[in-house]
Amino acid sequence: MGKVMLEVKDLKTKYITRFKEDVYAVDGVTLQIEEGKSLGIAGESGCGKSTLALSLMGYYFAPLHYTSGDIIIDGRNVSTLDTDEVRREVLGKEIAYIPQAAMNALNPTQKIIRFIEDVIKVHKPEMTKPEVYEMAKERFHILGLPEKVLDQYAVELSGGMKQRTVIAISTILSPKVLIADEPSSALDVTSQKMVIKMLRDLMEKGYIKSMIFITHELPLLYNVTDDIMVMYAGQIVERGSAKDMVFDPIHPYSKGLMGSIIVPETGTREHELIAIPGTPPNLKKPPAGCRFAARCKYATPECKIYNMEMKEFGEGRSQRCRFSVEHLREVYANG
Amino acid sequence: MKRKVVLVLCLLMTFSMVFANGKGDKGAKPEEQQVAAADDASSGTLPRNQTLYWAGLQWGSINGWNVLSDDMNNFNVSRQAYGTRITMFETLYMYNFLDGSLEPLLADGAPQWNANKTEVTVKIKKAAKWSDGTPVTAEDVAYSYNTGVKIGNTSGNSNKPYIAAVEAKDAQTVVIKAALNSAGAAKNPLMLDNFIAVEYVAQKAWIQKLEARTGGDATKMKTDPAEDVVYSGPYGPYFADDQKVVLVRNDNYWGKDASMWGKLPAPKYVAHTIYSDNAAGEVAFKSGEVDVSQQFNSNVQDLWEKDGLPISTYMAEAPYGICGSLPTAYYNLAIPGLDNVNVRKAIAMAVDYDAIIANAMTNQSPTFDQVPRSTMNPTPGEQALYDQKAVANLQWVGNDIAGANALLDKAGIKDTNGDGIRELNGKKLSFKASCPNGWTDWMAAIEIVAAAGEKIGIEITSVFPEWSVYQTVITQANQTEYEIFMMWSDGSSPTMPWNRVRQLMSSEYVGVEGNWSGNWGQYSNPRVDEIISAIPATTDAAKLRSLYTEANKIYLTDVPSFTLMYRPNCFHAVNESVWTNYPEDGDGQNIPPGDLIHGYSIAGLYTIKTVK
Amino acid sequence: MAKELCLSGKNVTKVFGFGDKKTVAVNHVDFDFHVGEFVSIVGESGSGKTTLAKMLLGLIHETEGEISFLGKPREIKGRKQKREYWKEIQAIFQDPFSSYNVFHKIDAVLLDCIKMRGGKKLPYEKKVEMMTEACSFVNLKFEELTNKYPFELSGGQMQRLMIARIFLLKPKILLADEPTSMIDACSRATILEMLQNLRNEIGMTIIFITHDIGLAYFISDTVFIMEKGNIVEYGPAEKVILNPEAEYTKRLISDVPKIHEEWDLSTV
Amino acid sequence: MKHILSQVFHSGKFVVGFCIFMSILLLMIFYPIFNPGNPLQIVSIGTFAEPGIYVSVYDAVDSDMNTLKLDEAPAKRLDSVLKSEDRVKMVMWFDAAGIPVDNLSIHDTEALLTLWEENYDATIRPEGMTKADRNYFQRLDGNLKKVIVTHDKVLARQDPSSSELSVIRTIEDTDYVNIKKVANVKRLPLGTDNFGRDVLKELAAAIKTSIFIGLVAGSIATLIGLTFGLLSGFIGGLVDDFIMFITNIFTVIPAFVLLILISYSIGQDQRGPTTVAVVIGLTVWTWTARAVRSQVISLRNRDHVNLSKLSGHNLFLIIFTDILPYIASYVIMALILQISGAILAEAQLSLLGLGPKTTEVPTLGLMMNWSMLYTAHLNGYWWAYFPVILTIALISFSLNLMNTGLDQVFNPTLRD
Repeated sequence: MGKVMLEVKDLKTKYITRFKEDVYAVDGVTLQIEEGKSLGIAGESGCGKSTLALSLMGYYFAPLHYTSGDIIIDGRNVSTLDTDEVRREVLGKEIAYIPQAAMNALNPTQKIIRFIEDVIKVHKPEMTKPEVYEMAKERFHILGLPEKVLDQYAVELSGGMKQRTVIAISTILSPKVLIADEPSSALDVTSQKMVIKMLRDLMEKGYIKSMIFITHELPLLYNVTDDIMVMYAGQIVERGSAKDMVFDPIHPYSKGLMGSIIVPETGTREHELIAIPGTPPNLKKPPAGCRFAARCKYATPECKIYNMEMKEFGEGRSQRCRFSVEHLREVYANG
Repeated sequence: MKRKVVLVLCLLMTFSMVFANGKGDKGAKPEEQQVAAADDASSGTLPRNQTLYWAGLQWGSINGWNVLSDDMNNFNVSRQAYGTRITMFETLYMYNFLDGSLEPLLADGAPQWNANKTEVTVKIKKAAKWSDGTPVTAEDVAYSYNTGVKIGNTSGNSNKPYIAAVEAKDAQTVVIKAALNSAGAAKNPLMLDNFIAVEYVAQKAWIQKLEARTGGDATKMKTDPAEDVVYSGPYGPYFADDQKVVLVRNDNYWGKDASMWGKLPAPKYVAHTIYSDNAAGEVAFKSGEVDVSQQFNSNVQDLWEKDGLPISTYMAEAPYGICGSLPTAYYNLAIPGLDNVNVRKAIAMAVDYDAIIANAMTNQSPTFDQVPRSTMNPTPGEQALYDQKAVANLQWVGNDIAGANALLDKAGIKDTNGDGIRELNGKKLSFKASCPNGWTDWMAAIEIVAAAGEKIGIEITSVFPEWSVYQTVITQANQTEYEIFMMWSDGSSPTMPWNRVRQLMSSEYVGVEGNWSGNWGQYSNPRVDEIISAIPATTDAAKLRSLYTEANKIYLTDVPSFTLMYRPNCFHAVNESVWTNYPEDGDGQNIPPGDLIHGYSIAGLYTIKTVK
Repeated sequence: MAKELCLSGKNVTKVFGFGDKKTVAVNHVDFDFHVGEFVSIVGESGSGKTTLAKMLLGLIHETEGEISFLGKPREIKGRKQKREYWKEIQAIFQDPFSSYNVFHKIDAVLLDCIKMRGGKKLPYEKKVEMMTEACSFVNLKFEELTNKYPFELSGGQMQRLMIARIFLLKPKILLADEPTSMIDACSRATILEMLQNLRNEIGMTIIFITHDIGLAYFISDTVFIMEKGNIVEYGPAEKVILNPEAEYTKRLISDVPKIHEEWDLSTV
Repeated sequence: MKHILSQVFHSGKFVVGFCIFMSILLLMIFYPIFNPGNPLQIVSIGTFAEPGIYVSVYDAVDSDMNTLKLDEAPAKRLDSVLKSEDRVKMVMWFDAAGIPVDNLSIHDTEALLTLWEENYDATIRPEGMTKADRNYFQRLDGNLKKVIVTHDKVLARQDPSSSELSVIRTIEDTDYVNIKKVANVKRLPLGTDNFGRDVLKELAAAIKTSIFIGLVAGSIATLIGLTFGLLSGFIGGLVDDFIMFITNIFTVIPAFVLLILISYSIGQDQRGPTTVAVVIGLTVWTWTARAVRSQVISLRNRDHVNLSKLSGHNLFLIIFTDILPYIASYVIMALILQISGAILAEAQLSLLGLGPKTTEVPTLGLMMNWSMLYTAHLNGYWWAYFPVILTIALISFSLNLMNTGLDQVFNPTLRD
């Protein structure tokens, strides 16, 4: 077991709406990532994936509020720091975050190198401009980005190039954890592939020590991350290695999710799609018992009463359903 | 140009009013600043206690000093019937509108008429000198007149029909010969009196210089700014721009001779700051930057009673001044309905003149109760010229709704269709009453006329066209656009009240295009014309009185127009912050309240003193 | 499945703008769609697939070329002709949230369809019956939906209701423009299943526009691949996806992550 | 609809704006009911009567009188004409007239008045005293004479034919009249204006006219803007180009300048409130047109519009059911702004003398215009213009506040 880069213990965060109602978007998430590993988070929209990503940074601003739990990055608990300290000491250096539409965040009137200078200025004020340029040039070279990009303006770049540039800028300080929230979903498939390759390179070359990758596209997750974690209604329902999760999902929700995978390869047409009826519950008033019970076709009345914790059941695997793994496997086998 | 300035100022004022959000005097800020700026720019050097400032006489910058011109727009060289302004150029006599008398100025002693009143001889004072030191001679008088006639300026044009010649008998003697009518009598001897009282005397040598310079071209002579002008008055040009006009005292002025004033006038400088509008002038007057104001200050008594300012008027009580003109509403007699005398009289009777006087004039006019309506000024001199008792039953004081209704009912002018408006010959009586836009006192008067109509079943709506439009319409002979409309009458002058009777009723103006003189309603009555031609030649007082009485009887019977208020010749309010001892009612000096500049009122310049 | 032609196009072209700003969105494409066929048009954004769809729907006019409907050149100049044409071709759009007039109740959408099918004068009970049937076709309960506003529904429900609308209208052709791209994977299956039901039970021709080549492969009989306004390859799904000929198709397939096969990242 | 309304009334800004506007409306509606009659009726002779309660003296002397023995009455009476600055000035007069004033305290009223009575002579013209000062002392003397002599006042009636006076009653300094017993008491909460009209009554009527002008102008502007915006945005193409060309022309020419020019050329006798409203409406629609157009363009591509087309709905049905409801909130907000803008425009125009024909109806601008022409702002007749300015400001403020409130409700991006 490698060094734990990121450890999250029972993290709870909530949104407070305009009408002063609480929305429990992240409700007791516990996870850890070791050095050199990547973790994928899957789930429907509205399950709290993106909120989790935001919460993990330890950087809270309205309407998102921290409730309880710890976020420990390489041994340092950042959840107790105030916003200013987080911005100064954690963001960019310890943890980097790439949101969905990151590429649109680039100010079109500035050259790319200026953004890098800005990032460095905060954390390494001693570096001179030529030094920064040298360092950026080297990093871009290694990541397969053309050097000339540094002297270009954001508007001159294509969408895929912009996204890759943003990732390169965000990771210029080699953060310990990279959180990528759907970094490629707005791109065409070719650009998407390039972004993924770049993330892989960053991991392999050790520029980032660990990564959390969030997407609703399961085939992508399968190809990018070591482990996959499925989230439902603000909670984790199952965790395991990517391969296990895709081919042997245990929790009925994971089962449904994996059953909806469609890829252009032999066998797809014969494969039967699994549909999950209904919608995720309203997190203003999360249901008692299993949160998935209302949509689960295997649920019994008891499911709606008993709330289960995560149970480990194999090498690095755990899940939340109150039924046993064997029972579930049997049920699935019988259709 | 002035309109634009007014517009801009209005906007400024709106903003200041809206944003200052409160105190009334805050709205005055822009003007105050403007005044301050003007002071800094041009005359920070004028010592305040040696300078007399006016307001309300000069709008816009001057065009020059040419006394022969009509459009110098210069308050120092312009002619006013009730007393020509004589700070710089002088007349033979000074007219005193208080009593109608003539005081000699350049002239020596009273004018000498010949027996049959066809010519008048005037002696020139020996002491009278031009600013270049040469004496003023009879030749100057004759040459000034002849040049006026030759180049056709207002002076020449208006006197030409009545004056046959102005001749210099010798250096000190000038004879003015009247034009004669077929009977061999003077056409109008009043015009000779007028001539010697209001026409300027210019230096012959200077006129000749001007002729040489312009080649005798009439237009050029009339437009020359005359920087090199020679004058006989106590003041000469000192400074002029678009902010201010300043004259400086000529300390060699001939008038310090014992035969005239015996001393120099008190102020070293006389100045007129050019204000953008009345409000600006009023602010300056209140703050003591102006000594003599010719502006209409509504509720002038507030200035001392409420604001406690050292301001006074000629009289301490209302009407505060001497009224000498009759702003009058004319009926357009070409309009069906208004050709009916009962309608005319009924409207005139129904109007609430007290409201007009209180409102439009803020009581700076005697009421028609105090001075019954006639063609006469409210001055005792003119009032004595007709028999009030003989016309008393014709005079109305106004606001007589019952009387007006009864008159209309009796005449059979009734509301037949029940819409509240009377009909005459099947046509409903509906008229438009108008006066120029922005002339607030007149506008208020017209509003009150309109309100009166409503009470007697005659629809009168008010319309306020711009002056530029208004003046072109009313001076047309056959206009039908304005039905009831206001115009002025001339102020006091030696030709009054004869000339006023003429302005109100003479048929000589009927059908005249570009009529600026009078009778805009196109009234015509042969008997009145006879009276008008008879009055000037009449010397017998009793005869004259009967003629005036008859004219008034006709005027009050036919009601071709109706006077809405009395109005001063000029407004005259003084601020005693710097100067005091201004002429006042009952001080025994007989100096008229003519802003110390018009005719004999200039005598006031010799009596004022600085405040200790 | 040699069937009669349903919709076909020859030289269909759409040009936007003039002069310098001229862009050819659809560039002289030919196609034949048959009755009862499930056709996918696959392309990335900017490939002209949506423009082609709008032309097929008659919402925009083609710049050049000819579209034939049921073997005859399509005549949709006048309003009446358009109305007739739209009885035969209907659409489902990408974004269910923008497909509804938020000011109208759900009933209005369905009643409108009944009216369009000439059922305006039917008694209300009959209409309810029809609506209930349509709803049950998409696994929705009309009693739960009636008198509700669209924003009270989830995206999946809205999209299903759109299909219910199609069920009521029963057009010959359904053009589905990325109907699942805004929907979560779990609900996607339901939508796809219902589209298949429409084809299988009513015999509708379905033209399915998508950027997801996997989805196209999964669901359709015939696949058209579009690149920059051109149709670069078409044919039966099995053939096009498993044995692509066009370079573009090959690249597209190789760029998509898979689960059984290795995803080769070295090709970029 | 209910939902929207309740949301709207949850917005604090809207509620404040609404309350202000409603109170103005209430004033407009109810004041004329309590105080009926022609708002343009001239009630006072003379300009600018001060705000206050006016008691008819004519009736008061005929009313039942009560005798009140109030010790402070004489002192009050005296104080009303003899202020401390008057006392100082009196001493100044004594000084100027050479009257010895040794040991005279200005607080010793009795001594002061005695000395004054003994010595004051209006005919004396002390050296260096201005006329204004002499007038002042004459007025003071007159006032003092009125109050220091406490003889009864005699009320007499004059026989019109013989001019003889017959005494009706005597009035003592202890006579009081209950204001309720006086037949004629006129309340003028805001005094009178330059014409002598009741300002508050006129204001209530002016608000009505101004709001009418606002509504008409706003409706016209909104109607034109909406029509143009809808056509331009929905039809597009050449129609769009043409309409936008016209809109741009109108945008480039400043609306107010255009307004001035049009108003000027119409001529005053044609300018009623309706004409002015129409003119204002015709010049300020561009903003609505542009806003609507951009909204419609983004709506035009929404799928529900396409779907509506596919359902065979015609253009007008689509515009009315699928476009208009979506932009209704914008249009209402634009309308509110237009109304407030039109009211301001009327005020500005009238202030320049280009407003509606005077004196048939009062408008807020005309009231300002008249008080300005009569230099009310220079002479401290605040009641003639300040309430008008305040009203204009409040109307405009409340409408804008309501608009901001609506904006918060309808435009979620502004929500916090």
